Amino acid sequence: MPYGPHTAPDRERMLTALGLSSVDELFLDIPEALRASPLRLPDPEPELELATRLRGLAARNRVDLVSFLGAGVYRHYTPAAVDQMLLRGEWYTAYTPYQPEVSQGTLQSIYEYESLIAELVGLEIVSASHYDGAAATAEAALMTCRATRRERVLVSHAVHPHYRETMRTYFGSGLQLDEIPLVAEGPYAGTTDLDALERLLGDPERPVAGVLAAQPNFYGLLESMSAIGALTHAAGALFVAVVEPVSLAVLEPPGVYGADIASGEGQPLGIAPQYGGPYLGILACTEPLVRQIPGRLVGMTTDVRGQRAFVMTMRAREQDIRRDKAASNICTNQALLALAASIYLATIGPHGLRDVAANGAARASELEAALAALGIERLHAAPYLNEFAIRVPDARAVHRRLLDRGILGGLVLADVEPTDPSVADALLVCATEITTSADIARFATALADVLGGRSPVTIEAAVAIDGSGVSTAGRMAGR
Amino acid sequence: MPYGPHTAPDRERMLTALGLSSVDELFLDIPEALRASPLRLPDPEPELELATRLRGLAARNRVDLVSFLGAGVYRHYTPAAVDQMLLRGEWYTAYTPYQPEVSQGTLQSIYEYESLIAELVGLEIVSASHYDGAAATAEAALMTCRATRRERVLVSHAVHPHYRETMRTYFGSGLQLDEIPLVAEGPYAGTTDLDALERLLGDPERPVAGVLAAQPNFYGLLESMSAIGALTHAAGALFVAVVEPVSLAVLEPPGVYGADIASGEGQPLGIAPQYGGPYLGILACTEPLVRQIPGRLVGMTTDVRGQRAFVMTMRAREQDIRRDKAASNICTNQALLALAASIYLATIGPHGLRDVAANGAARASELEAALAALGIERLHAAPYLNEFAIRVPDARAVHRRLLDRGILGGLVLADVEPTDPSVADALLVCATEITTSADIARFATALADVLGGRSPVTIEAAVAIDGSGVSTAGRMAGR
Amino acid sequence: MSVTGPRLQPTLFERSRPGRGGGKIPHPPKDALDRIPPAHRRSEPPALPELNEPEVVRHYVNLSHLNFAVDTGFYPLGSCTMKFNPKLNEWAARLRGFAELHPMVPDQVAQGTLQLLHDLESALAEISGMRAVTLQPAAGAQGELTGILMIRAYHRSRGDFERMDVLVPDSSHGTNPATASMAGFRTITIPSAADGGVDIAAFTSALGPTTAAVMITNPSTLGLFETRIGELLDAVREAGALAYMDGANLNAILGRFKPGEAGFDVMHFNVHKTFSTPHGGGGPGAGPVGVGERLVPFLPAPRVLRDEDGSYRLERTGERPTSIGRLRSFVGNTGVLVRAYAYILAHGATGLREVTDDAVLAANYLKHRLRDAFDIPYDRACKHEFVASASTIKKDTGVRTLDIAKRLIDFGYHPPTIYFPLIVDEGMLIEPTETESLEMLDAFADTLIAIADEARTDPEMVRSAPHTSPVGRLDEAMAARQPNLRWRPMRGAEMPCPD
Amino acid sequence: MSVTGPRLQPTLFERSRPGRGGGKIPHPPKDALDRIPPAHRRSEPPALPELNEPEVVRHYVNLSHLNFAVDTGFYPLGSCTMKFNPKLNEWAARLRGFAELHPMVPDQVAQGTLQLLHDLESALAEISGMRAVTLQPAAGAQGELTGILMIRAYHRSRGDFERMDVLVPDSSHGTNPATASMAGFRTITIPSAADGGVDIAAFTSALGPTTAAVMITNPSTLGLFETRIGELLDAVREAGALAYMDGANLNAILGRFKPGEAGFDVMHFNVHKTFSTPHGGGGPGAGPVGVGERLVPFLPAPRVLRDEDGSYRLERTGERPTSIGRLRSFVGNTGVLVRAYAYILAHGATGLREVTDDAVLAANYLKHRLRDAFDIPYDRACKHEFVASASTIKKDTGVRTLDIAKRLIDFGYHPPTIYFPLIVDEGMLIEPTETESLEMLDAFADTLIAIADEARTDPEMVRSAPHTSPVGRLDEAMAARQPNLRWRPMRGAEMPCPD
Ligand SMILES: Cc1ncc(COP(=O)(O)O)c(C=O)c1O
Ligand SMILES: Cc1ncc(COP(=O)(O)O)c(C=O)c1O
Repeated sequence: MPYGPHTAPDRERMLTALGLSSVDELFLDIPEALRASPLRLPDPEPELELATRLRGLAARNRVDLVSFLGAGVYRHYTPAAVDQMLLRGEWYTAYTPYQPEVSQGTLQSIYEYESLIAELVGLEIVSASHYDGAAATAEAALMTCRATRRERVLVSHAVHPHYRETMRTYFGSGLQLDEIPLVAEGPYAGTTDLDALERLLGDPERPVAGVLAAQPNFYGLLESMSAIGALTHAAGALFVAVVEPVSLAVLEPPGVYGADIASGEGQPLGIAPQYGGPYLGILACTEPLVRQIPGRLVGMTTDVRGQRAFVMTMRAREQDIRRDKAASNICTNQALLALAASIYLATIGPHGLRDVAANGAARASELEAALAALGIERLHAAPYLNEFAIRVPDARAVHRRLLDRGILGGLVLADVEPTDPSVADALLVCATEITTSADIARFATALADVLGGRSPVTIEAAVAIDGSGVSTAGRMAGR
Repeated sequence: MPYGPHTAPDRERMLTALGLSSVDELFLDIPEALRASPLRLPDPEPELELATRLRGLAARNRVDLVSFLGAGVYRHYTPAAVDQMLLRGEWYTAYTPYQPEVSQGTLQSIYEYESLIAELVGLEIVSASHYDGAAATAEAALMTCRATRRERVLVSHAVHPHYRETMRTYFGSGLQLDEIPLVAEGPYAGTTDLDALERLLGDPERPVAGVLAAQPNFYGLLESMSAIGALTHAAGALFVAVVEPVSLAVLEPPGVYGADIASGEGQPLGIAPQYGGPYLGILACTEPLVRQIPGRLVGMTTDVRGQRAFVMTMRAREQDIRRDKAASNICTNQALLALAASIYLATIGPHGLRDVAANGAARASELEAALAALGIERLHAAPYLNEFAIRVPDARAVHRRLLDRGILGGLVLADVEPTDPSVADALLVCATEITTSADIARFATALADVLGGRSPVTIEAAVAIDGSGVSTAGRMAGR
Repeated sequence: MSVTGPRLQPTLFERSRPGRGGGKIPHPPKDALDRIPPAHRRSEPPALPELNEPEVVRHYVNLSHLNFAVDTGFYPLGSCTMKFNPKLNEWAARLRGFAELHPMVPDQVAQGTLQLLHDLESALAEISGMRAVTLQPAAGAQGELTGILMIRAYHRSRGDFERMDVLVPDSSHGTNPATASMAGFRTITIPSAADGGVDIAAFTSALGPTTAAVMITNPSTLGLFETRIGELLDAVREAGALAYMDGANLNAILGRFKPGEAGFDVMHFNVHKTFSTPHGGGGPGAGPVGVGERLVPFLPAPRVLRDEDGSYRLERTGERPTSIGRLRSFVGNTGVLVRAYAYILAHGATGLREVTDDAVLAANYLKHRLRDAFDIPYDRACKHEFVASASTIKKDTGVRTLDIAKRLIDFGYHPPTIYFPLIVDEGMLIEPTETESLEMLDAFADTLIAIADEARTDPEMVRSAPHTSPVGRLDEAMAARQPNLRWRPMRGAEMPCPD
Repeated sequence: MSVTGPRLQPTLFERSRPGRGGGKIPHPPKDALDRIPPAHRRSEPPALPELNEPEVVRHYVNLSHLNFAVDTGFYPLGSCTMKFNPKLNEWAARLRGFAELHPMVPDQVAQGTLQLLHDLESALAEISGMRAVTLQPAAGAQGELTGILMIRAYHRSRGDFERMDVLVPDSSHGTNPATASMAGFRTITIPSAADGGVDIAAFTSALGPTTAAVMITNPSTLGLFETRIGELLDAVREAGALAYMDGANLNAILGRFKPGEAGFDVMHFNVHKTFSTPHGGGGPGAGPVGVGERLVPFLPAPRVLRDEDGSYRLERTGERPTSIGRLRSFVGNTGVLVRAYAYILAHGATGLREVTDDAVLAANYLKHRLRDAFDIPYDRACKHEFVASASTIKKDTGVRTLDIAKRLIDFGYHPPTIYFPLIVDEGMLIEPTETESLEMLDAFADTLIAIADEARTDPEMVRSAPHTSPVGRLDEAMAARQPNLRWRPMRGAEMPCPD
């Protein structure tokens, strides 16, 4: 056993103390007929071989592409300090902080996480933490039902498709979920259809518990969140804003535009893409909803010595106390990722976070201009922050041919919305602070090439802009 | 300033307290005529840009070659735990452990380092630590002069050329250094010439303080260390063994074959090649020489509370106390690398270290056989551990052409010994536990190709042996 | 400044000074945000703390010193399997090829990770004796939800809409009933028999045409193997219900019992227990679910598939309409799964079985060492953990299990899980795991025995423990009564900031 | 178990158990060593400890908790420049391209590192005003040796074999005279003047035709800029000697004073002070040396060269016969130099000057805060550090600087450097560096002042400090009298192993 301490004499000593001759005797309680067939797995692999194997597998993934893919997961620069703090063994393999006397490090860090996210979203109560943005959003939807004792939730079609699918799964228990369609044409195309929303809210037979909309939405567009909120509240429902945390450095926060609940994906806060997780489900709400919010809450208190200290609190909402009456079944969460997000925010600071968001916006403008010069237009007209859809004939084939040229040309929207004709010929592209002008030039050049046009900038010129010879792909860590 | 805490108001407050209006006033003691011209350096670089630049530079180094290069620096597998323990901030930017009450971590780790190396070399006293193998060997030579009050040292020509050059530099002060030639022909070719040694020792006018020989020597060959030691001691001189620490898992240690002093390069003990440093100079000696050994010594003692504790000791040898009478000028050393070596040894254990050495030996045999199948013979006949020289016509050109094929075919001996005709057509090649059969097959194939012969193994077959698709190059860390 | 003992730390907010920090991100062009309509813009920047890197580092290094962790000491927290967290796994998960891979790339870009996931599914299937495995659930509880939703879908697919009950033993973990509720089922609690197993009579009489599933934790949360498991499973099958196994305690049966072979229809793994991956202060984890033949069609989407040509791919949107859908975005907590894969390969077949053997041996040894000083409510061979009780001690001295747990802190140990499962009076659930040495087990036993003695000789010392931790017992009532759940500038006396 | 305070640890050897560990390296073929003649084989394996990974991790994590470090608190250790160690630099040095590069590869394989080294040489030349720089020396002391050997070679190259004296001020660091001896020179010590500068009369009268070099530390080890440096250098030049500047205190003069411009012939950098790289418990460091025109031919080999075509290469063996040769193997402590390069680029011209300004401002501020409570022997504007003295306190109370230093430990601070330079009675050399906040400077000053008070009110409390550290004051006499410099199995009572 590669990590076990027991030597043969150790085992012998324990068996002797127990009066046994073999460890098999400790398994006699397994009915003979039900004992396991032999494990068909390979022999133990020494670390040298295993490390080689793992490095080989990692090398089979292509992470050196010039990428314009976002779609809910964003590639940002993580300062080196973040992972070095996170790698400290004192954080690891420490389960729930059941014993606050010896868990103040984790407990204070969770309290700080709650406080940091509260500042970002402008809401009072933050739970720490949920599995990811999709699961947190599904929990938010369930919260609205519990709080209003209604059973129907409306979700904008422009909420991330994975989140909508997840909600559908979670709603399998009998609650109802309806989608709010999007405006089809004109300056608001691609955003939530307010008229449709009003109609959906108006059905007296089927009162609505909550309304969910995303800011920016899945297509990168900015929604009229206050208008959605006003309609929602007028119908006695709760308003859930699905947010992207980095954007909140510059965008109006949910607390200001009247959201009752905010949910979202915390991955952009210093967490690597990792092909899908572990990420960080953000969930926050107003004070009156505090008894409805699922997940862990840590509060400040004092100890018997009169010192300030931190402790898990309001646990009566949780499954280990309430069992089948609990607010959710969540137990293990993503605490280490909440810590990562906190370290990231502490390291980068408010100005740094603003710069991250603003650089993304600036690069996205640059990208839009470079594509426009090729005659490639946006699919929508509404304002966006750092991500937008473009109309590209035969998008899937173009995407594939870009890949051959080392470029990840965003997301083929038809892959996630195969039945939606409005996105049949579209790519969703994004820029962040790690996108370089050279990356944009390479994208434009390759796209021109693929589309049979001419390149507006040569690759040589492009590389000169950056100088380092390292593309976006090399700009994520510090990790 | 990227790491500074001072805000403008902070600076203002300090200046006000000092009654100053500008920080410039604190530099009025620099004579006006001698004040610096402006610094012509670029603007501060944000971490994102700097990380990109550094990654770009690192990427310009080619570390994915299949390598057979050793020559004093060896590529081993370092378990992942080693670097993760080493990266802990508590070890870093802590200078000399002047205050033992708050430095027990470092002090105990140094004591353990001394103990671990003492076990390996079989000598009592280990100093912690020296700059590298070359500097430690030069210090060893100087020690023999101090201890014997003689001024002449003999060094085998088969000690690493860099070490011999370093000794020559350190001996600039007036001491004499003579080289012991090697046996030119026959079964002992490439090892220290014992007859020549005896003659050199025999000059009554020029008594010898110390004799240095390496085991394995620079050509990978095993020397008759006890015979060298016996001749040395007969002449009243001290015997210095220059050793490679991993080999000591399987080779007779200096303490057993009668060396008075051992020196060597600690890099193979879990330290990355890093293009030359920081490494770890090992220096050890017998008990009677303890007052002559330069560098730090940590001993065990007790504190006022009766607890066991560790402290720097016998400091009267060191420059900060003895000034111009000190054993050496060494002050800053390589303590963090001594720690790395200790963690490596603790992690890998005695059996692991033996396996490292034995795997290297096995792979080297395999390499010898594969080359012999191509008709390429060793340059020498004496036994070796895991490194040996081969005779290759036009070695430099062959080496270059191997490089074009992604293979680092060892060291061109003529590059380091340009005036020695005996190594004019030779490559020094090495294998370690990270060398794979696939690497060897690729080497043989490429060499056959370069030499215009036929390949004994196809590349396809070779890769299949390893299976991972990762060559030696991917097998070093864990780091 | 932990060398003179860990010190309480000010919050990030209290450390903040306006104007500090910077140097990480290039400044954007001045007009970067001009495009964004003012109505969408934030008027005030978020009041995040401003710190420089040295202060951030000191903050988190010093905070970390306030934690007990497996890397610093023995952590016998029952039911949590606090085994050692191999350092190779942390290295592996950080390899650029794994870490920087975006989850929505085309399959051909992600062949390394897809192959790893596919191989891991096979390994988990082999370990559990199940037919297929999904890696999607983020934790055990989400795995339970996945399993129960599949069971629901199964019954519905057969036109059976009557089955609304889920049976769970009273010793079960809280996630079991909570999951049943979340999926819209009614929970029926089954009492335990005197020997700690499920009460078979109560069980069979609760089974019926409205039973959708039974959820059995095996070994149970008491650390006991369910010896009547064959009978139980027969009864379930007969009733037309499905059998869910809560596999959180898998560490006790690797290579010894395969739930799929025994007849369970579905189970979840707690990867972050059995396969060591870190659950830092509460997570992350991963809760893969294995299913028998009947539930395969209902597995969450997307599955990881291996094509004829040996390449790997994810199921496409809508490819398998019988699926219950997705439980989360993307394919799973891949970073956690990389660690689990490394763990399984490092051990291999023999190593995994040794894990179980050593974990069970250590638990039985420790139980044996404690039998004179404490009550052992279920005194038969345990599996990887066991319950001890301070019932007698409390009767004799008034010292409770809580006090004993706190007192352990003074001696450098993390307390066991206490008052769980709820059915044991003054219980403590002790799980040593297989990565603790015999020296450590003995030292821990000696200490617990000494504390039991101390409870008799100096009960106040135990009742007022811990004495050496950075904070003493907390005022939890105040925390709940006047919740302070986020930082606000506060007046000195009210809640003073440690310097 | 440091959460209840750091605990002393058994040694690795005491933790060892035969048969523990393994799993890292594949087993070699049985016949792997058959080729090695028995005479060369080790008969007994080395008695290294046998541990498993979890124990190794606990050992080093817990040991690390016994250290004071910049990452945990304020470390005003004068002359050591204990500034913050940027985490980016640790990341950078570990990039595979840097870390795994063998030092004897052909130049074309190492272009990235060679370019970095070349650019770093240029930056150091610009900072120092020197003509050329070698990166080879491993530390300051080796830099000194390099410089002095070049000076020697210079005089000899001119046929001047008479110059055997090296002049050093009495406040100089011990490495200066030790280096002179190592290079075969005679050290002549020059007293300090009352203002802390070199006594100019003593200096000029010692200068003469046998003077090879003077070694001046500027700012001096008292933290004072040598105001008469112009005169001194003129005198040196006149005497035909060369001027060596010990640049260990460069942090005080970045962008303010360039030794090369002022007329120094040679200087070393303490990269591990000025440019932040970690000197963990004693190293590693790097001691590059800058030289003026006259010494360029003698620089150690190999230098890093840039060829016409823009590629980089190392000098070939024997390419420049005037070189003093090599001081070590390979090209330098490259891993340290990568960190220094990152540090310099992160700061740029403005940032480096700010480093100095802030370091000097902080030192003067702290001196000002302490002036009433302590003696300030040289009370003029200091540079990056200053000497305070407990001379008066000792006279009044018997409490010594050593006691005050130890008492600081109880309050969570690392003591300053004490009794250095040797010429100050009861001196403590305090260097705050530029990375400590004003809050920290004030808190430290308050504490030192409080200790000065305490020395008068409760001297025994100070004299018996530290009280809260894991060990108290040590028996250093015993350590020297009965040296125990390596572990041997020992009897319990003799030197007990902490549990
Ligand atoms: C028996 C049992 N079942 C289920 C769970 C829930 O698993 P998770 O915490 O990963 O959601 C746990 C762990 O906490 C457990 O111990
Ligand atoms: C003034 C002075 N000179 C020289 C040195 C020697 O430098 P190093 O310790 O790097 O050898 C030091 C540092 O210790 C120093 O402070």
